[in-house]
Amino acid sequence: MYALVDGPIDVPAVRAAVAQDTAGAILVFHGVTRDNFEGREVVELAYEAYGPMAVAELEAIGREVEARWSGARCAMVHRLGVVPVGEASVVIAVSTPHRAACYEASRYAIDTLKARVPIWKKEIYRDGSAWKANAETPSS
Amino acid sequence: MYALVDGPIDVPAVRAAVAQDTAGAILVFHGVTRDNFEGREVVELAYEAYGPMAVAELEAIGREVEARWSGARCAMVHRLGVVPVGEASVVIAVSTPHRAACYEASRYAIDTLKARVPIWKKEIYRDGSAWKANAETPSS
Amino acid sequence: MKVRVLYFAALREARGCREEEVEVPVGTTLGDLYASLFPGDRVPVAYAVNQVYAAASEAPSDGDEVCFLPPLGGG
Amino acid sequence: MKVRVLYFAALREARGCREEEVEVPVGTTLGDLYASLFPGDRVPVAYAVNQVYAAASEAPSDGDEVCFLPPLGGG
Repeated sequence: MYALVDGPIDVPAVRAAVAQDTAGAILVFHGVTRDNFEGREVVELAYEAYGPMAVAELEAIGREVEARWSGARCAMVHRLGVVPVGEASVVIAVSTPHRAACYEASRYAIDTLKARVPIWKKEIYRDGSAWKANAETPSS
Repeated sequence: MYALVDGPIDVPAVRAAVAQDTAGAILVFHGVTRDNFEGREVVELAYEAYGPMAVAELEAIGREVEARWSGARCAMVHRLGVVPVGEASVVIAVSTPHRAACYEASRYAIDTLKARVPIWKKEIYRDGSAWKANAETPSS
Repeated sequence: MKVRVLYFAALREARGCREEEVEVPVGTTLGDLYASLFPGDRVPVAYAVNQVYAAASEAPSDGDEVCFLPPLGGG
Repeated sequence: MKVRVLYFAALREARGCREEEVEVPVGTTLGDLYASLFPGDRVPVAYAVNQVYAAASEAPSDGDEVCFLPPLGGG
């Protein structure tokens, strides 16, 4: 499951997508809107995506995870539009036979998503807004 | 939330226990019954616990997590009795402001649980059973 | 020849539209095209042609979908 | 003096009960008590007194709850 959605993410569905009888560990990562950024109060975030390319990149990252960690299964869903404080903008589920690989694979998936998937975030403060860049963004 | 339960673990409740407006990352680790152990087919696992001490140790590990990683919140639930293949024996939720700390804290929680919380596991195969020790168990 | 150019985030706001058709000479690189559309802009963009990452030195073909990607914010 | 001894997992199966009261001389260490109850056993147990980890050299007091913890399997 690699998708962009407009409303709240169905977390049990993302987790169910990686179920397999050989799995000994499942990690579900949630990226959540925080109430502050460097001291400024965040009211909400708004995301936009280059949709077809974003889904293709999510699928490519998932294939990399499943190729690199034996027996891994991966699913990723990113929410678009406004995401209020406390709600998840992204949910990544990974299952593996053993937990060490699960932590590595989950971390790889979110780090790579931030660096490669064409999605943009506007932070809306009480007193303004700003497009926020991930530290992971490669400049070309 | 630090608890032992007899039936399926209520995962959304464990995650909800770590909700906080300052959280930018939530990780939910699920330890799941696998269908095999070193080539033998596992039918189910059965867990038993030294109940009051197990809960006290879960609480102590949670306090350690919250003291060691600034702004972290932790919740842990372990299931007892029979856990069929594909179902979770343990669920650990951790929330933190930033994700690097979340991965570290979650890993610490599960590793320390395996080493310190007085819970035992019997693996039931098609052709027998065995008490299985964690590699993390300290011998005294 | 013509290419379709898509804009997102700060570039969309700067350009005032989500996409447009642009007439470009054959052989124009992505870097040249960006410089001509956003003169003086110092945003460290990445480039995509037909939804695949591409180098600044690549030249799109007639009918291609081109996108300039400002620094990403997903996650 | 008397202590209450709890058994789990393989030790429970070996002893055939979940708990029992055991009469022990004052000053008996946990290690000595284990050796007397499971002579010849080589399981690398840990010890707890009143639900807190304790060293093999500790001596429980009258009325204490003692537990021998075989290798753990939680998670």
